[in-house]
Amino acid sequence: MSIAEKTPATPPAQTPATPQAAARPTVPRKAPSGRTLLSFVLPPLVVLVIAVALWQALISLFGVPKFLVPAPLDVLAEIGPAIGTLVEPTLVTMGEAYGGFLLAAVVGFAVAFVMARWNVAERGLYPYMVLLQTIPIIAVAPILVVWLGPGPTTNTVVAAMIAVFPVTANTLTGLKSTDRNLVQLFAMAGASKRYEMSVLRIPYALPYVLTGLRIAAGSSVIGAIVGEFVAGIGGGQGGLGYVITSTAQQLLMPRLFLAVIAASCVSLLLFGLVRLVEVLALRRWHESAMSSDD
Amino acid sequence: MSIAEKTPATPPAQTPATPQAAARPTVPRKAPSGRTLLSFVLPPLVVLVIAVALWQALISLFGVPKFLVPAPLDVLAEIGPAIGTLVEPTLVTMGEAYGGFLLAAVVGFAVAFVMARWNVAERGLYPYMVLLQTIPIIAVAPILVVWLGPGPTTNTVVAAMIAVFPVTANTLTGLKSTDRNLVQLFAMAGASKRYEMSVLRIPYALPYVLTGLRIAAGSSVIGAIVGEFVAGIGGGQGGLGYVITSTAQQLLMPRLFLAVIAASCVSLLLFGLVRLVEVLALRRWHESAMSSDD
Amino acid sequence: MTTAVQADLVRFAGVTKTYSNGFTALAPIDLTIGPGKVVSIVGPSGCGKTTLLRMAGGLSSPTTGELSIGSTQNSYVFQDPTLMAWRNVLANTELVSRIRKVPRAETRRRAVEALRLVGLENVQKSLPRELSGGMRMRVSLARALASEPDLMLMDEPFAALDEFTRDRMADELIRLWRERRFGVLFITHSIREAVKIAHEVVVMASGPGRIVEIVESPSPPGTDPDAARDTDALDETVKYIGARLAAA
Amino acid sequence: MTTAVQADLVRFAGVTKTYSNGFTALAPIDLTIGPGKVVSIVGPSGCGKTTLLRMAGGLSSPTTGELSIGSTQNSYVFQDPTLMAWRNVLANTELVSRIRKVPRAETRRRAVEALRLVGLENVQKSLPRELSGGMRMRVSLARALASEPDLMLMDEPFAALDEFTRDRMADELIRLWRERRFGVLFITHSIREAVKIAHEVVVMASGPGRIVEIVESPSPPGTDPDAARDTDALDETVKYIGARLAAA
Amino acid sequence: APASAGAEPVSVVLGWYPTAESGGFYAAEEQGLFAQQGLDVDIQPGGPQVSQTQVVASGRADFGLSDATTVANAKATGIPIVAVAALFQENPVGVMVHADSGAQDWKDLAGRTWYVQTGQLGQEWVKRSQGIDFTTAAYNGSIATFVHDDAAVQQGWPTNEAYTAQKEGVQTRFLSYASAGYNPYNDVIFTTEDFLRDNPEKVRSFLDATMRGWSAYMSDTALAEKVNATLQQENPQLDAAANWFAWDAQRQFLTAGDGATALGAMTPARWSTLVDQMTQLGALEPGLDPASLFDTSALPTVPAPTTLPPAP
Ligand SMILES: Nc1ncnc2c1ncn2[C@@H]1O[C@H](COP(=O)(O)OP(=O)(O)OP(=O)(O)O)[C@@H](O)[C@H]1O
Ligand SMILES: Nc1ncnc2c1ncn2[C@@H]1O[C@H](COP(=O)(O)OP(=O)(O)OP(=O)(O)O)[C@@H](O)[C@H]1O
Ligand SMILES: Cc1ncc(C[n+]2csc(CCO)c2C)c(N)n1
Ligand SMILES: [Mg+2]
Ligand SMILES: [Mg+2]
Repeated sequence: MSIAEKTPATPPAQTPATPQAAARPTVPRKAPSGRTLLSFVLPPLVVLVIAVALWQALISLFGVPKFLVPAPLDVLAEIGPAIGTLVEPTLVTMGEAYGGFLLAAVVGFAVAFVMARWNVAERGLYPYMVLLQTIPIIAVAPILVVWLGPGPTTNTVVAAMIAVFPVTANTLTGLKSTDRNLVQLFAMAGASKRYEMSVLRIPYALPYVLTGLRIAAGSSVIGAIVGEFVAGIGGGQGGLGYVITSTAQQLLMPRLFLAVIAASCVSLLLFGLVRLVEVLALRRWHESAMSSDD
Repeated sequence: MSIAEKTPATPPAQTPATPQAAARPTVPRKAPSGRTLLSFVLPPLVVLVIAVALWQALISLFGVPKFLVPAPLDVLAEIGPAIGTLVEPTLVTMGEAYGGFLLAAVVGFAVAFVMARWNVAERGLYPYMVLLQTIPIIAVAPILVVWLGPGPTTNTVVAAMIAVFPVTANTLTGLKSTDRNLVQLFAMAGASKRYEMSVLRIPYALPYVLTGLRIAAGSSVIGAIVGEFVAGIGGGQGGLGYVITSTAQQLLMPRLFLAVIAASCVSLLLFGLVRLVEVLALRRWHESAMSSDD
Repeated sequence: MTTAVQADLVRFAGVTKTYSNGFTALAPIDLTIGPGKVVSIVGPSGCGKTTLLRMAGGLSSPTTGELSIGSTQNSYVFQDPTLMAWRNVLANTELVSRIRKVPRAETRRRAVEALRLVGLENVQKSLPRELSGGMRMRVSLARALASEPDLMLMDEPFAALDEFTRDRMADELIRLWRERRFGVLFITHSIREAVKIAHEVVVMASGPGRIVEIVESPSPPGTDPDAARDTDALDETVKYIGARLAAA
Repeated sequence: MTTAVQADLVRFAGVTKTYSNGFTALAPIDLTIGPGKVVSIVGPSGCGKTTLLRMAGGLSSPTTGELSIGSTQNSYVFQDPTLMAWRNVLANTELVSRIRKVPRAETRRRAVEALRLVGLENVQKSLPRELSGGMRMRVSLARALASEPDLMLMDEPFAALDEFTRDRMADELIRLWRERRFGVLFITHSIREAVKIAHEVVVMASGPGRIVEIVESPSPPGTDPDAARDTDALDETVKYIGARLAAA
Repeated sequence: APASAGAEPVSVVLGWYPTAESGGFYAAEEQGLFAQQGLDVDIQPGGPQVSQTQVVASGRADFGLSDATTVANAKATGIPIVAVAALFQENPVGVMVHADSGAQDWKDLAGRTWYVQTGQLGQEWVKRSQGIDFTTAAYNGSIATFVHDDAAVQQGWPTNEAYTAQKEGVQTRFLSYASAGYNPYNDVIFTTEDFLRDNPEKVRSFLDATMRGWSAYMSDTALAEKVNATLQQENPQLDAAANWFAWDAQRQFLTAGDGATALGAMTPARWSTLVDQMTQLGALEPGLDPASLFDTSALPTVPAPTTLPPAP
């Protein structure tokens, strides 16, 4: 049986694949999958340990002065004395950040909605959303303080201002990426724009919205802290922003670092909540959140 | 011909549709489409005019004091005297912001790439990216100043720090949303992970990346200004952050507003460039950038 | 009571379509779908069938020519399933009735009935990604059937189905048509199916996309409900259309 | 020179598949694809054909049972076109050869040849969204043909094509097979096509997905190159398989 | 605040978080001096970015604390506020250098990097009056860079930045702007013109209680201990030792010059000088009337304490 051979680059089909090498008997039953809790907790912990070790090593090796970067052990040792003064500020910042986050989520979503709904609104408003994002808080802080008074309300608004654009930008991209045939199907069935939005475009945009919220989770915390710089409330009511300013001024670095760590925890918690919603809402249908086998 | 009628809710198919009402003769030739330059320039201009008119009206009606919000006309009148002193700071801030933007784009992309490529990296690193986003600049400013000195280099880094997370978050979502069948096709053909990334996942993620860059465009400008607040140098080299702080201190509100407007222009320009890339890169294949008819 | 003269559902008069990349997908098309008429379209891949169907459904506008659409309630079965990934089978099927504010109970009844017709009554709660390709296409079909339109536009609705299911679906379609007499514009690659199902078969050719002939079916759906319709005439028409297609 | 005993390309031994939602798509499957064998699969929509094909291609792993894959270079034609939306037709077709680092000129030659086979030599520069559904599917087909695999896995590759194109594609596939003798596992809804093309036809049924019979084709592709293959035996086998399917 | 029935509410926004530099207000509160005057005083802390002039001008607070240049700037911009008392008679603000950096005098600071608050005039004055040049960089509230960089010039108060540097083991030399001839009152108490016109008695009683509070805070260590404990409570991150240091160090500035006979005193000469200097520096348009910037009509005469005991 003579067969025309014209496949030089790839091994011709006739070449026997050595069964030992190529045969790939698969595991009869799925091994416990990688989705265990440990596989989620371990990597960040490992990174943490490595980072802390590196941090200590760099300080020891290069003699980084303690007034610039405190040693991990100093920070650890500060926990005891500082914890009492950090709980209240952390709670205050948390309240402002989460409030700002919610506000940013609602407003950011609403603005994106309006822009997706009316093309003119998009063209008219988008530049000003970018602009809003660029306005330095210091320029509007006095206005806010005068209107809303110093304190949590102002800080919540500042947090929202900083966090709103990522939500808008991502939501808008999502709303506009919706499958065109589905959109036409809705139109043909006589769906109102409102119905099309709520039943089709919004669910479709959900993965995008959630990415925006991830970003907003961190932004709102930094926004709350920036607000606290501005609002000028001392003491526990001043939140972590107050603690950071005050400790920075006094070069109380271990305590400053603790305050920063507290701020990070506030944002990680919020971030974790967003992730949870993401996993719950998307895992059944969206690529980015689905398990790998099917 | 007797026909079983069992369609109560919708008008039965036999009902003649009145031709006058329902016939929809379409335009023989496409009218010049909505994509003219005017339709892009007009809406924001209209919004601008309305906003400025509202601004003036509110000030006149409620007697908003000028030390809080200057009247549009005052700002306009300030252009002449101020313009000479604003050009250099604007260019300085622009340099820092755009440098920071590029840095954030490159680093943010690279980090997302690594996280998409190695699952462990994502789990290990993502929390710290969130954390990085939450660190108040004031807490790291002294460290940066000691390392890099006060001025543009530090401010560029600050801009990048603030702008990096949106790029990472969006790119990662994009890289992970890639059509699973295409991924499997690449794997089956024996594509290296590197090849799969560059030829498949990255192009697929492009719309997401670009949304991230949109956000980063504004963030990097605000980052540069924040850098100038805390780690800048004085005088013209101090950028818009310097102008904003010193005019705020002197309560020169019209000039402060001009500086803010200059900052907005810096970010709008960058934003426009991102949009341009977006339109050029996506319009031929991605829903969010395609024209509506076909 | 005088019977009103029913308006045509769709009328193409010299309609052409050139896409924005400059490609002319359709040379002038003249075609009329009368009320309650079943018209099928056959033609080689890429000849412009989908383009024509989209225009009939108002999803795309002609480049030149006159297109009048007289139907008020269209259903469209896309060439791809086009389902909402986050909604289950039942919700996807109920979509159109929900949009049209049909009462809840009636909506449910129609959807369940349509799913039964396409043989998917057991997967009402499944999400699209949990279905096979053919099942997804059948959900899309059920969605159209449940919507009780006066014009049904179908783009190769049975292509992903096995021969038996396919024949059953075609029979169901005809049975429904007998009940409701909606208009149908139906793209298929099976010439036999095209002839069996329709009053008229539109035979298309490409280069540029055009109608080469409109063939009357020897066994239109209204005529002889339960008689065997696989007559010699049908065979002959199938052969004739095959030859027309091969020649073009 | 002694001929090496060629390893089987794929061997299923008691393989089952239960999806993560608990649905058992395949009851124990036993099936072997020998080297150079053309095996087609027919069965009702949703019976597990795609599930089986994906496992044969290593795209999905069995829940229980033994699956050995002996082939080294697989090509897979998905039930949907699965193209890169941002790459033109030519680039999509060249994909696999590019990945495998076939020299540029050879890559191009194979892609152009494959596009010619599927009748798309004129749209090399078009993007997928500018193509009709059937054209997209043909690009997917061309991509597989251009990759010169030792096992070709095809999931209803011709479903979106008109009858003539479909027959021509099937003939081209057989012609290529004669040249290269790769293994083929081929899902189709056309029983006649299944029988004409293959050495063996796997007849499946659902509830749960299983193989009810493996039927030898009376006209396997290797035997009689140019003789008319539409024999009575073929008709009979088609009828037999039809009956088997109807009974299951 | 133990608000007695019928007490009139009054609010004051501080220049910074509660520290020794605002101890007098808390002392007046502690001793019930405000209540005696029929006032219920709400003390609002300031912060790094709080704009006291805007807060007061818009009616969010009745009194504010800021330095004298801010009042001049505000007035020039048309904000109707007026200074009613000055706390620090001699402006403590200046710059510090590492003691071992070889710098003795202003001239030696030429060419170095000065970490100063953006928009302040002290550095501008030194530049002009000493004829030297240097680059400035933003002071962001942390002196870490200064501690690290032996050549750096750091703006600050001898009451706190100097203390922090010393705590970090850096011996510093402090050069006050006052010694270079730039000596605006720092932390003046101001209110709106309307408020002063409509409530002269309220202003007087507020200032009376405030000044007596300051006097007691400086001289009565037992009271100071109580007040500092309150400050600590209001401002928990405040370092107690640092606060005592500031308590001690600031008194010479509060009681300097006219302050000896009348705490809070202001003179037309000092305000004229400031207006002249600001005009020279281009921070003011020529023509601002110095007399419009302050009003001592409601300032009672409360002398500085005669003895200033050491910190306990
Ligand atoms: N990811 C999944 N999760 C759960 N169930 C699934 C999944 N994919 C497929 N199924 C189910 O498995 C069965 C077999 O699906 P498969 O796609 O293999 O069918 P098929 O024979 O290819 O059908 P068709 O001819 O319609 O393509 C179907 O009943 C389907 O509902
Ligand atoms: N959006 C588009 N832009 C440019 N050209 C297009 C577009 N859509 C379709 N075409 C071209 O128009 C022609 C007709 O396409 P159409 O989808 O109508 O074909 P079809 O008859 O439905 O084919 P099939 O049977 O393969 O689905 C094709 O040649 C295709 O390349
Ligand atoms: C009475 C008094 N007012 C202000 C400050 C704070 N301070 C000193 S330097 C500086 C600039 C950095 O933000 C600031 C705000 C203080 N310590 N004491
Ligand atoms: Mg089509
Ligand atoms: Mg399938």
